[in-house]
Amino acid sequence: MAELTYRDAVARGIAQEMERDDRVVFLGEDIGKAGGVFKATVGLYEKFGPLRVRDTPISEQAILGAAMGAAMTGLRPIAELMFADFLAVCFDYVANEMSKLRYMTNGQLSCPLVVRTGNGGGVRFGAQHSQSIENWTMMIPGVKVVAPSSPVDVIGLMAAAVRDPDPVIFHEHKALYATKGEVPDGEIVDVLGIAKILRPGSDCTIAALGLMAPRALEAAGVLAREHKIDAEVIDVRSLVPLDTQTILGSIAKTGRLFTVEENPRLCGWGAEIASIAADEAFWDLDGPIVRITTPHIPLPAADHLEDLALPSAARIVEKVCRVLNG
Amino acid sequence: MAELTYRDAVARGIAQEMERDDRVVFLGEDIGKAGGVFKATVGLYEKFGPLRVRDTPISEQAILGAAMGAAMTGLRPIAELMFADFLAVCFDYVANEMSKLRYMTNGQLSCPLVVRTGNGGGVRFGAQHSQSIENWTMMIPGVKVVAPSSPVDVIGLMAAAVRDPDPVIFHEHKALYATKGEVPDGEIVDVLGIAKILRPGSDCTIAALGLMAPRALEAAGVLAREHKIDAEVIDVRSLVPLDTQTILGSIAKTGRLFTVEENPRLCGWGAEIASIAADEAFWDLDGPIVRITTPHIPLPAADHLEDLALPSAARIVEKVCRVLNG
Amino acid sequence: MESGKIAAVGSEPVGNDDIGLERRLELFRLQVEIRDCEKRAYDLFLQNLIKGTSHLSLGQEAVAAGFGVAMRKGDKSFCTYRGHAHTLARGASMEGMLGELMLRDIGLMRGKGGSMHLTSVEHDVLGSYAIIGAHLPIACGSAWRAQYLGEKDVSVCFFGDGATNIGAFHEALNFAAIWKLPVVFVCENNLYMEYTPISEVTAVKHPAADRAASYGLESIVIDGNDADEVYRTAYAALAKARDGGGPSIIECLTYRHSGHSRADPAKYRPPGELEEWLKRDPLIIYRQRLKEFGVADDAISAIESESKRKVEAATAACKAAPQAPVDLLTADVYADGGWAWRN
Amino acid sequence: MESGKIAAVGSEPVGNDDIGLERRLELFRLQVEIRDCEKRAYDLFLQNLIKGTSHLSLGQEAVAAGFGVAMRKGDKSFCTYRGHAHTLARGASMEGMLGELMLRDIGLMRGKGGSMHLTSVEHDVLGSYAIIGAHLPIACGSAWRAQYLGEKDVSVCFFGDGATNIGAFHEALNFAAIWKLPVVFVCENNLYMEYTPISEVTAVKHPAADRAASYGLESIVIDGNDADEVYRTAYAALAKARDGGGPSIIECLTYRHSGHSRADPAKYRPPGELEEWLKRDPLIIYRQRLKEFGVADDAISAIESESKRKVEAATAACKAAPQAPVDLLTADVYADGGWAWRN
Ligand SMILES: Cc1ncc(C[n+]2csc(CCOP(=O)(O)OP(=O)(O)O)c2C)c(N)n1
Ligand SMILES: Cc1ncc(C[n+]2csc(CCOP(=O)(O)OP(=O)(O)O)c2C)c(N)n1
Ligand SMILES: [Mg+2]
Ligand SMILES: [Mg+2]
Repeated sequence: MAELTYRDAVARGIAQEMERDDRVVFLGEDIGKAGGVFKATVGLYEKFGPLRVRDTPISEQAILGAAMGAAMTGLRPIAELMFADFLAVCFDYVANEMSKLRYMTNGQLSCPLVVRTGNGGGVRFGAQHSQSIENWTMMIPGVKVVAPSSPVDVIGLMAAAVRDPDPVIFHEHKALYATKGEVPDGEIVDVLGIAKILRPGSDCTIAALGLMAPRALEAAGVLAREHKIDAEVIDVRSLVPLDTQTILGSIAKTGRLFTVEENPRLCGWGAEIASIAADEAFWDLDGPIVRITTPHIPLPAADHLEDLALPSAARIVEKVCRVLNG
Repeated sequence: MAELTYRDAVARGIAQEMERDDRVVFLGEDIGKAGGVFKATVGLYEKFGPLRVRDTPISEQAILGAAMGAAMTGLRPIAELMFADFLAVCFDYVANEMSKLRYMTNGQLSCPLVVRTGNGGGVRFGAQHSQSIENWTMMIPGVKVVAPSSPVDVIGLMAAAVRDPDPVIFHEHKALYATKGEVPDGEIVDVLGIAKILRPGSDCTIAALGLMAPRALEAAGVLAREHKIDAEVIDVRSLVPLDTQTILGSIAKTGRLFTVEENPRLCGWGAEIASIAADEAFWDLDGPIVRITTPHIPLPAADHLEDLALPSAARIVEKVCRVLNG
Repeated sequence: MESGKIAAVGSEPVGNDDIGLERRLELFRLQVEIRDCEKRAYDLFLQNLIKGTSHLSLGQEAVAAGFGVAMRKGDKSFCTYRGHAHTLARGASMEGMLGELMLRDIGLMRGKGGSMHLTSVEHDVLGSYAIIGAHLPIACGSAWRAQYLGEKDVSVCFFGDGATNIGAFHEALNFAAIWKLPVVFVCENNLYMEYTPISEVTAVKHPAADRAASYGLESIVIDGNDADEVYRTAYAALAKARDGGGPSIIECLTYRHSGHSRADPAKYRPPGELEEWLKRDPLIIYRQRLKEFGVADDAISAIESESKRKVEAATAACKAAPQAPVDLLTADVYADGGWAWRN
Repeated sequence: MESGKIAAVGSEPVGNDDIGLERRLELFRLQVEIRDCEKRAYDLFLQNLIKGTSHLSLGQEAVAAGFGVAMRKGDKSFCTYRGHAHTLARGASMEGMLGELMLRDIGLMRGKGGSMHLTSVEHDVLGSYAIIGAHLPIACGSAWRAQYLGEKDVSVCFFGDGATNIGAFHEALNFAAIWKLPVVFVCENNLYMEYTPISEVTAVKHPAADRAASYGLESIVIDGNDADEVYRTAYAALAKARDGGGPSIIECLTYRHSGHSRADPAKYRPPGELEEWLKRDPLIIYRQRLKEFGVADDAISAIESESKRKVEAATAACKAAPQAPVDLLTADVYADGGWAWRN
C-alpha cells in the first residue's frame, strides 16, 4: 500500500500493462522523452524505449488512425490526446471508424485500443482546453467510455481498458492529476461497467464522475452534517458499459436522483441517466430528477468565472437542499 | 401555393436568401455545376454564378473554416456537408471554433453562418453515411440547431438560419428529399426556436423531428383509429433554441411523454427533453417517460435490417400502446 | 483468384521477360473478372437488385489487378467505397462481393456493411472505408504493427485523386515517412472527384505525385491502365517497403468509364473525353499485350468465358440467397457478440 | 504602437534605404515593447498573478514586429496561443494584453478568453486560436471575403512549425492556392513543438517551405530574427496578395528563449543551443542595425526607457484592476447577449 498521485497512477497503470504484454504500445505528442505535458507518463520512455513509447507529430488523426490500424492487426495501442478537446480534430476515428469497424465487417475485424484524454476543467485553460467531453464519446455506439476519479481506479480501469477487446475511451481528469490516494501494491485490474458507491445513504442518490465524484462526496458530507440529508453518492466510473443496476437500485432505496456532471447541460450523460430513471424507475421516484451541470456555455478562462461555471460542492449542497427541502 | 419537393425547397430557400442579400455565399463539394449529390442545389450555380456558389475540394475542415472566417468578417456563408456523418472530419469547427468565438472574444466577433448537412438514414448507405447527428451539434453550447421535416419548413427555417446572427446547423433529412408538400408563393421566413403541434391530442405527447415527425404523425393516426389513443404530435423542429414551453405545455395536458428520435440511444436529444420533463414536469406526469430511438448500434446497410433499426410508425404504435395500455 | 495460386506463381521476376507468362495470364484474368463483375453489378442495379449506392471500377481494373498480383499473401489491402475491384483482386469470391452489394446473407459481411465497406480478412482485405482519407492513417497503423513485430507484410492503401486534398492524407504521409513504415499509398487519379474535375480544386497538376516531396518521397506517376506498368511499380514499391526502405506513393493515371456512383450519368464530362479513354481501355491494352507475347486467342477466350461463367454462377447464387437473419441487427457491436451497453 | 501611427508611416519604401529610419524605429520599438511585456508576463507568472497557461514569444519578437509594421490598417491577423507579440504588434495595449493574462476585467476579453485567445478586433487581430492548425482555414475565409467584396485587406496567419503536420494546414494551403486568396501564411519555425524537436517528427527539413510546392507556391525561408528581413518579405507577400497574386507561405527561422509554456524549463534542449541563439537575439541584431544606420544611442535608450515605463504603467493598471463582474459568465454565448438555449 502506498500513496500515489492520480498523475503517477497513470504511468503506473500503463507500465503495468506494458510489462505484461509486449503488444501494448503507446503513442502521442510529447509523451515519451518529455514524459507528457501533464507529466503523467514520466519514465515510460526510459523503461520501454522508443519503439514502444513513440512521440508523434501534431497529427491527431494519424495518432488515432495509426492506433486503430495497429489494433486491427494485432497490437494493443494506447493513444494519448493531450487535451480531450482535441478529440474534435480526429473525431472521425471515434465517431465513424473504430466504433463501427466490428459491426460493419460482421465481426471480421476488431479494434482493441485505448484513447486517453486529458479531460475537464478547473485549470484556467479557457474554452478550448477545458471541456468535459464524456458525452461526445458516450453517444457513439461501439466504443466504451470510462472516467476514473481516483489513483486506484486509474490503474485498475486502465488495465481493464487495455485488456478489453473493444476500443475504450479513457477520460483522465486534468484537475485530479495532483490528487492523491492509497493504492495497493502489485497488479491491479478492475472491471469495466461497474459503478462504485462512495457513500451509502437513504435520502437521495447523487450520481457523479471524474472531478465531480469527490465534489459530490464532499457535498454529501455537508448535507449530512448540516442539513440532515443522507445522500448516497455513486461514482459512475464507466459510462459504457453503464451500471444501471447500481443506479436504479439506489433510486429504489432513496426515491430521489441527482446527477452531477461537468459537461455543459445539453445531452450530457446526466440526461441519459435521468431519462433511464424517468422511464424505468418512475414509480420509485418521490420527486423530480435534477441534473446539476455546467451551464450550457463555453468555459471562461477567468478563475472566478470558471469556478462559478463548474458544479462545486457548495452548489450541489445548495441545489439538493433546495430541491429536497422545498 | 404550389407543391414542392423537400429537395427543391432547399434550392428555393437558398435562392431566396441569396437574392435578398449579396453577402450570402454558398460553398461545398459538387454543389455548384453538378447541383449537389442529392440534387438539392440545382440551378443555384447558373443563377448566382461561380463566385457565389463555389465548388470546393474534398476538404471539410477548409469548408467550415473558410465559412467561419468569411462569416466573422462580413459574409453570410452557407456551407454544405454532403453527408452529416462528415461532420466528424471537421468537428473542431463546430465543437471548438464557431461555437465559442463570440464568448471567448467577449462579443468582439460573431459567426453568422449556416452549415447544411444531409442527415439521417433509411437510404441503405451503411454505417458511415446514414447517421442522425443532431445530438453531436446540440450538445455544443454556442450553435443553434434545426431540423425541418417539410418543404415549407425547409424554406422558412433556412431563411431564419441565414438571417440569424449565430452559427446554425441545419440538418436536412436525406430520406425526405423526395417528399412533397404545399408551399405558399413569395418570401417565406420562419422563426428559430418554435416547435409545431402537428396534431393536437389529449392522451399523450409524442415529440419527434426530421423523418420521425411524419412517422410519429402516421403512428398517431393509427393510434386514434385502432387504439383509441389520442396522441399530440409535436415536431420539435429546432433543438437549439428549444421550445420547451410547447413541450411542457403539452405534457401538462396529456400527462405522458414519448420522444421519437433517429439518433442511436445514448445522449440523444430525446434524453435531453425527457430529462427536462422529469425535472420540470414531474408532477404533471402520469407515468414513465419513454424514448423510442434507434438502438445503440451502428446502422446496417441491409434494407430489412435498417428498417428494423430506425423507429417506424408501427414501432411507435406498438410502443405507445404497450406503455399506455400496460 | 485463389490466394494459393498467387503464392505458387511467386513474386520474383522470371527469365528474360520480367513478368512472365503465368503472371501475365493472372493479370489478364483478374482484369477480365473485375470487368465482368462490375458490369454485372451495374445490370443488377438497373434491375433494382442492388440497393443503396455502389461505385464501380470500370476502366480502372489494371490498378487493382497489378497490385493484386504483385502483393503477397499477408500483405494488407485498405480500400475505399470504390473497392470491389481491389477486393476481388485479392481473391475474394464474386458471390461475396456481389452478395454484399445485394445486401444478402451470402455477402462478405452478410449485408451489414454494404458496398462501401467490403472486407475480407481471409484475403487480407482489411476493409473499405467510406470517409475520404480516413484509411490512410489506418494503413499506417497496420504497417507500424508489421514494423514493430518484425512481420514482413506490406500495407497497401488505395484512394482517389480527390482524397489528396483532405487533411488525413497529409498526416498519414508524414507519419509514414518519419517512421519509415512499410506502406504503399496508391492514388488512382481518374480525373474526377464525384463530379468535379480534380484539376479545378487542386493546386498542382498531379494531386499525389506532386505532393510526394512534402514527405521526402519520390514523385511517381504511371499509366494506370497498363497492368504491366502497375505490376512493375507495385512490385518495386512492395519490395522496398519489405526491405525497410519505407513508404512510397504511386499515382496511377486512369479513368472511370461509368459515373461516380450508381445513378450518375456523368454529364459533366467534356465531349470526347470518355471516347479517348475507351481507346486506352485496360482490357484492350492487355489483350493486345498478351498477343504481343504470343498468347493464343483461345487461351484468351478461355479466360474470358470462364469469367462469364463465374459471374453467372455468382449471380445465381446471390439471387437465390436469403437476407441475413434479423438477429444480426444487434450482433457484433462489441466483442461479446452483442450490443449491450448496460447491465 | 498606435495604429494611427503606422498609417502615418505608410508602407511604401522610402528613398535609398528601402525601409527608412522612421519605420526602423518602429520595428525596434515594437520588438523592445514585446520583449519587455513578455518578460513582465513571466515575472507576473512567477508571482502567481497569471493563472492558467501562457506562451511567450521571447526571442521571436522580430516576426511579430516585421509583420506588424508591414501590415496596413485593415489587414487581419490570425494568431495562435503564442500570440501576445502579434497582438501587441498590431497596436493593442499592454494593459489589454497583460490584463487578459491576469484574467482581469481590464483584459482584452475581460478575462473570458484568457492568454490563448487574445483578440482585438479594433486592431484587426481577429483572434488567437488554441487548436493547432484551426485558424489557417479561418484565415482563408477572411481572405475569401476580401476577394469577394473587392476589399483590399490581406489576412495574415501566424503559426508554428509543429502546425505544419496537421491536416488543416494542408487543406488551407490548397484552398488558398486554388482560390488565389489574399492570405499570407507565416510559419515561425522555432525548432520545437512543445518539447519535441520538429526535425524528429517531420519528413522534410523545412516544415513549411518544403511543403510550399505541394500548393504551387514558392519556397521561402528567411531569418526570422532579423526584423528587416521579415519586414521586406512580409511587405512583398502582402503586396502580392493585395494585387491579386494569391497566397504566400513564409518560413521564419527563429527560436524561443523560454520554455514552451509557463512552467516548462526546456530541459530537452541540447547544451549550447540556447546560447547560440542568444547571440542572434533579434534585439541585439536590431540594436546593431540601428547603429549601422546611424541612430544615436540616446534615441535607442529613449525607446527602451519609454517601453519600460509603459510596462510599469500597464502592470500597475492590471494589478489594480478588478475581476470581471460575474454576470459575464453567461454573457455573449449568443448574439442576443445571453445564453438562453430554450424558452
Ligand atoms: C470526408 C468525405 N467527404 C466527402 C465524401 C463524399 N465523397 C464520396 S466519393 C467522393 C469523391 C472522391 O473522389 P476521389 O478521391 O477522386 O475518388 P474516386 O471516387 O474518383 O475513386 C466524395 C466527395 C466522403 N465520402 N468523405
Ligand atoms: C490540435 C492540437 N494538438 C495539440 C495541441 C497541443 N499543443 C499546443 S502548442 C503545441 C506545440 C505547437 O508547436 P508549434 O506549432 O511549433 O508552435 P510553437 O508552440 O512552437 O509556437 C502543441 C502540441 C493543440 N493545442 N492542438
Ligand atoms: Mg477520382
Ligand atoms: Mg514551434
